Amino acid sequence: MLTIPCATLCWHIPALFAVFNAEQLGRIVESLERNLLTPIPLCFVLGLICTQIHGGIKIPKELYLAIAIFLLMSIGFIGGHELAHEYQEHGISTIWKPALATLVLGCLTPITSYVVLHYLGRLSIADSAGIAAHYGSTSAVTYAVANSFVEQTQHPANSFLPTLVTILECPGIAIALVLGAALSARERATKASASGAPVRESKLGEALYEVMTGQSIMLMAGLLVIGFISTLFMDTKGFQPFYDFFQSKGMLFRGALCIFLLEMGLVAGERLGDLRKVGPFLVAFGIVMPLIHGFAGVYLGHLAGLNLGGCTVLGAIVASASYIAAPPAVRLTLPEANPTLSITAALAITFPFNIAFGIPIYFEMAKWVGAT
Amino acid sequence: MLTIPCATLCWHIPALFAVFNAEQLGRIVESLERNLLTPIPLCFVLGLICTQIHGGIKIPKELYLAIAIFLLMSIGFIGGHELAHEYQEHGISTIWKPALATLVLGCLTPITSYVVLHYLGRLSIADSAGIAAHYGSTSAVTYAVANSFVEQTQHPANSFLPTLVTILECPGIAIALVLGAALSARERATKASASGAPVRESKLGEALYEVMTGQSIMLMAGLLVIGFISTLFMDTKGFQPFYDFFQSKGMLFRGALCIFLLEMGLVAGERLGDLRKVGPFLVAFGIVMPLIHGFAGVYLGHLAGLNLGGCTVLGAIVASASYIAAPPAVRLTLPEANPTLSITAALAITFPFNIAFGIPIYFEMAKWVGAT
Amino acid sequence: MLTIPCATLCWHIPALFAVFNAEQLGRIVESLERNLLTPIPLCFVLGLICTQIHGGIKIPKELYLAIAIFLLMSIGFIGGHELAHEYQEHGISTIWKPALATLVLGCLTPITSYVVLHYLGRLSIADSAGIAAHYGSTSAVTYAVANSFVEQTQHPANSFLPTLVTILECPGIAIALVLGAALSARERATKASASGAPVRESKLGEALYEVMTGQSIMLMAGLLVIGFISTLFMDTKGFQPFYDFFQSKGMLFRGALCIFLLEMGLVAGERLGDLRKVGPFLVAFGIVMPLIHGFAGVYLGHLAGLNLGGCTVLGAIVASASYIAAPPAVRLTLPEANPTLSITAALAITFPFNIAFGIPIYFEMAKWVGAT
Amino acid sequence: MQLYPLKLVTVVGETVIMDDIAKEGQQLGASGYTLSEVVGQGSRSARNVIVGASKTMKCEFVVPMDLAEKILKHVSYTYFEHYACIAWLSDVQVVRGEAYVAK
Amino acid sequence: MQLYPLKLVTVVGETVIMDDIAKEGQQLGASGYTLSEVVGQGSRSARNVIVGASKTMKCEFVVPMDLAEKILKHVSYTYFEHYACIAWLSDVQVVRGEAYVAK
Amino acid sequence: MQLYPLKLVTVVGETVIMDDIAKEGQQLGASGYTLSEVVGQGSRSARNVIVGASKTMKCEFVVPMDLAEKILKHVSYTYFEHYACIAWLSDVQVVRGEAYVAK
Ligand SMILES: Nc1ncnc2c1ncn2[C@@H]1O[C@H](COP(=O)(O)O)[C@@H](O)[C@H]1O
Ligand SMILES: Nc1ncnc2c1ncn2[C@@H]1O[C@H](COP(=O)(O)O)[C@@H](O)[C@H]1O
Ligand SMILES: Nc1ncnc2c1ncn2[C@@H]1O[C@H](COP(=O)(O)O)[C@@H](O)[C@H]1O
Ligand code: NA
Ligand code: NA
Ligand code: NA
Repeated sequence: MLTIPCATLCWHIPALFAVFNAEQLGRIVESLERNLLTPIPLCFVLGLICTQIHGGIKIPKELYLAIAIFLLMSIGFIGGHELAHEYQEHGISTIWKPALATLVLGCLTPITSYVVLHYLGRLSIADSAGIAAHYGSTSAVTYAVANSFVEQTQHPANSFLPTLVTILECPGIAIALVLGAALSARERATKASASGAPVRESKLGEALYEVMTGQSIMLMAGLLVIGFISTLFMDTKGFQPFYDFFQSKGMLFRGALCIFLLEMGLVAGERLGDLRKVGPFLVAFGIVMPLIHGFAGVYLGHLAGLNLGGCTVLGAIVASASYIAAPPAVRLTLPEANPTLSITAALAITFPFNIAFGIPIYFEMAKWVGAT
Repeated sequence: MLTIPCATLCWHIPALFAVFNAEQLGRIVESLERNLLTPIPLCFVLGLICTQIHGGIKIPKELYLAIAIFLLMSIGFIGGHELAHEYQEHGISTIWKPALATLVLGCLTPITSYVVLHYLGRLSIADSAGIAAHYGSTSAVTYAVANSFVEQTQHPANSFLPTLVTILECPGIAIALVLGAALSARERATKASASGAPVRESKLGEALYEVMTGQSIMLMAGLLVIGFISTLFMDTKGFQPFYDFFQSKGMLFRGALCIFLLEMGLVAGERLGDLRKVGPFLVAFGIVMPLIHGFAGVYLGHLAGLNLGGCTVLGAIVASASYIAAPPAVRLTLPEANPTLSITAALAITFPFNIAFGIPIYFEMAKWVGAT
Repeated sequence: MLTIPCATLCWHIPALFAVFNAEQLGRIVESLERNLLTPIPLCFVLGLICTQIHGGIKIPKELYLAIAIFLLMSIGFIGGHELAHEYQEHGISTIWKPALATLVLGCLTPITSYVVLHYLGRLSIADSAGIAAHYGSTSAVTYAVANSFVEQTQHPANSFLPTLVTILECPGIAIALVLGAALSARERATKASASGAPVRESKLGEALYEVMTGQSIMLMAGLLVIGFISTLFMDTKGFQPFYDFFQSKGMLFRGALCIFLLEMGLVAGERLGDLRKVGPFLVAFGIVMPLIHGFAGVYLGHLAGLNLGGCTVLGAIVASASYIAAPPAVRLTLPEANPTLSITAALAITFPFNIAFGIPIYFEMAKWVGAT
Repeated sequence: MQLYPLKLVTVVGETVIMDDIAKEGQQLGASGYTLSEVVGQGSRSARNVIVGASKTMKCEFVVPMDLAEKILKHVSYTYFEHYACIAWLSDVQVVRGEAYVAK
Repeated sequence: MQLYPLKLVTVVGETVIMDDIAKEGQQLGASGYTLSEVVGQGSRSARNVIVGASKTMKCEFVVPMDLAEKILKHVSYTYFEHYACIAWLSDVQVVRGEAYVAK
Repeated sequence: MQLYPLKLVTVVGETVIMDDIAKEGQQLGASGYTLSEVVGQGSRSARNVIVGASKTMKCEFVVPMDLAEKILKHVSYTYFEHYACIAWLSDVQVVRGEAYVAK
């Protein structure tokens, strides 16, 4: 069942770009304009500009963390709420296919990333695995921005998309870390024997556990369950204030997203100087890989029955790279990997690319594969 | 006037449990379900689970403090607003009795706690007085959760309940600390003479003053006055945005409460390991004492004319134990007292018990004593 | 063009106070009452009281910073939004005159302040220039409170006032610092030659750049542009949640302002003890200078065509003194200046004076010069 | 560069007592103090943790030897028995150190 | 005032390893540790910065000489190659210092 | 365990100058620095407090003796007169200390 879509996928990619050159480019540009000239990406741009002119905007770390917590809780809670409605209406019949597709994508993307980085880009085992861990996972903020985008185009995504974000968070990191640890075992074994310190060996298990019980997963999955249960057991009136607080179309979510993207712009801007250090291959990787992963997400999403908005958002989250859960896990398990490479690629290339150009492109891809 | 209700109270307690065994247990269970399966207690449970599986949720201290400030201001402001309405309609005729009842309860509960702990539980003077200071005061978050509960059951509490929270905050701590300091004077005198350091002697006054001008009291009482004055002097339209910001049924208050209870769950969860250290007596104390104090609150509240919701909430706040104002005051004045005992009892036993089971039980108690 | 209004201005000042003594005092008192008995100034008073009784309210620094960021973003965003409407309707015809008037005021007020401080008050060059930098700039929170005031009196200010706040932020600091650096050049030159350290010399440029790209300017001007662009390019429905989040009449802005003023009260209260240190001249300066600057703002605003609310708010922001952007800039460039003087004047005298008495007075002044 | 030999007294302990220690150090004659927030674990700290506030703080005094002894004595007599804390002394060479010797 | 000569081991490094270092120090025999958040720059730190968390931490141990050596050896072997960190030793005089010597 | 004797320079002062001090220390030759937020009081600090920002910071440099003197001299000439600050020196034994000696 899986080989066929994969084959079709490979067949589609060149066609995709051919078609894009001709007809849809105009629509993409228009879509870009509508996407870019809204407060969320503009706040990101403000952050970028601020770092370039050495301006004084400083978002306290605690505000950044507070907003991250709110966004994750919000995504989970509303996800659980919508899932409860979906479940009450359709059981799991509409959900299991997209969930499976997401799991498959979560397992494939770290491997495609690793292969491209190690064999095409000639990066070391540790660096390749480290970067693959970032691209195998996902970025909740990219989800939030993509979701805002499709809502603004009047094509809201299927209600259970937050569930898919949760599914996509872990497997990619886990697979890439295990891969990296296994492949670099010899190197590390020799070094460990020289220094007589077997301590580091044991940190893979620890790090995997930490990823799976990390803040992102715990908050999203936890609030998903809470949202699900309280939707089933509470009356609408009692539920309303919680819904108003967490809802993703509401002022709090959108406003918090503005401040968060301002900070992301500041952080990404500080990384822009590292672009020269990482070299042209990684820059290209940070743009082309998301397009390929994004198309895979859109395509499998369509096969699994997602609507136009759903395909777009799935494309965006598959295309996105983690910059919260992955870095410390990689740092602990693959200390030889240079964190500048992975964080610059994820944060200073792929994240802004997705926010500005990727999401409208996945939207057009989704239309093009026939999602409605 | 006071001896009669006290006597009746004692007479009622066994009857209470007898009746509960038979008929109302079903209603309590139902009520529990309706209470427990809502986001606020579920967030507490998520925090507990997170600590047990060593998950990665971390609420920055500053977010926790910010929410605490907001909740206290909110309780005070809306309290002052409602008090102004009550005052305009009825003068102080409806308020003075509940206020007096609360004051009486604030003075009695530290003493009952001390007696039970020292004579029944055979704890040292310092430990007994330290724990009594916690149980003599109250927990503003328990108030907020109880208030949400009665609003969800369509039995909102009397409008001046926040005033009662403010009244209940201080006396219990003050009485317990003075008691503890006086009773342990000999022990402390001998020690002080040996070391030649009379410094600590003077800290009781300091600590009492700090309790009375502490953050909780200042914010609640201060905003109560502000809410009162601005209700009297502002037109409705100008007042509206402030009301919307602070109102306890609104999304901000409820949402903030979710995040706060998540953190409380994390803190209580870290304390669960100490349950073994504190021993079975203190665990039983942390459950039974609130039931007794809660019933006293419900009963006196009913005598003082509170409605069904009001009796429930008064029961809950009398039953609750302070874990914000009391700990540092006790630590400074009774340094021999082991803080693990008091904080574990207040935070890991009584607080979750009240949130999950206590509040619905006080609600049934309130119905049973005839509140409407 | 400028000499005439200046002359008229000087002519008006004595007349102003003469008239105030007779007729309008009653209206000012009434206006004061309506202004003072609202949550925003009352929260400031609560903060003051708390410091005087050594109460325990502590606003975490990060909450304070988070609110400051939100307020600045909000002022900018709504300013940009309103500016876009104004621009669509009238082009720049209604805006250029008030903008020019504001720029003129921004250049004059540091000079008047310096002259009064150095020649009348006999303060040192450095101290005079340092304080002048504070009074030449503006306080965004005073703007927010003044704006709330005129909205509550049903005389909302012209929509482009936030743009004027942005214009007023920098020039005053820059002019005062350059003045101070130039005038104290000889003193500093001799000292520098003695110690052989030319390092400090170069910090003027740095400090000026830091003021012009400081947090206040970047956030206000940045969000102004973002608000402007997104108003032009987004449909109303998509824009709504951002508007709701940032809008200055909304609950978030008003509520955040309450907490901010509470903290301002705490900070100002801690400074009250310094009032004796700064001496009677500076106390008088901190009250009279704002009245003069405020009248200049009201008057020029009226000449430039602002409405009643607009004149009041322009008066208030010209009268206000910076206590965020100015202090570090002055500290770096004029280290001989005693920061206690400038901060006490700006924060413990002028800020509370404006909040409590100044704003209603500027409102009456605006009526009196004929603004409608 | 003229340097002046003095002592650095460092006290790490529960937050609840650290403000008092800083003030008492000044009362004993220290010209100033430097406080910072830390997180720590020791033999007693687990028992003494308090919720809702930073758990532990560090307080440093730059003082002459006799004053250092006085501060350490005071801290150890007053707080060591019931509060989680640790205190130590080290040698430092202070710039313009005369200013930090009690008048 | 009876003071006990011990060593103060200070390690400054990337946040991601500092919790482990603190725990490993205790496992090696330290009676406690004191952690604090710092910000730093060094020869490698620019390369190793991680987003979204405090970048650097400082960890201090008050221990006897032999244990100090053990901790420094462990830290230097395990972390110096791949992580940004620096470690040093200094002499301190500790109040009631016997308590901090491993049993 | 090979340890290298170096100096630890500690400067505590108003936040507004501490970033500059850290950078100037590096320019003079220090291989790195460690900054932390503290709260303090001294003879002048009350006068010099600035609102809205952390009031005081501590900056530490691990450097050889000659560089330590240079940094202290620079800091004392440039900042001691007008800014609230204190600076001192202590002896440390640094792991792989060669790395921190200016090339
Ligand atoms: N051996 C040690 N090394 C460094 N810090 C310590 C040590 N022992 C205790 N501390 C610190 O002192 C505080 C109180 O310690 P204790 O009184 O042993 O519980 C702890 O929280 C630590 O921050
Ligand atoms: N010479 C130094 N003086 C003080 N702190 C240093 C020094 N070198 C490095 N550090 C600290 O150690 C951390 C790691 O240094 P490095 O391994 O050199 O990148 C830095 O972030 C600094 O906090
Ligand atoms: N004797 C001292 N011991 C420890 N820290 C001090 C001492 N004197 C001053 N400081 C610190 O240095 C800063 C500036 O001190 P000063 O220049 O004396 O106002 C203060 O805020 C303290 O953090
Ligand atoms: Na991905
Ligand atoms: Na109680
Ligand atoms: Na001004």
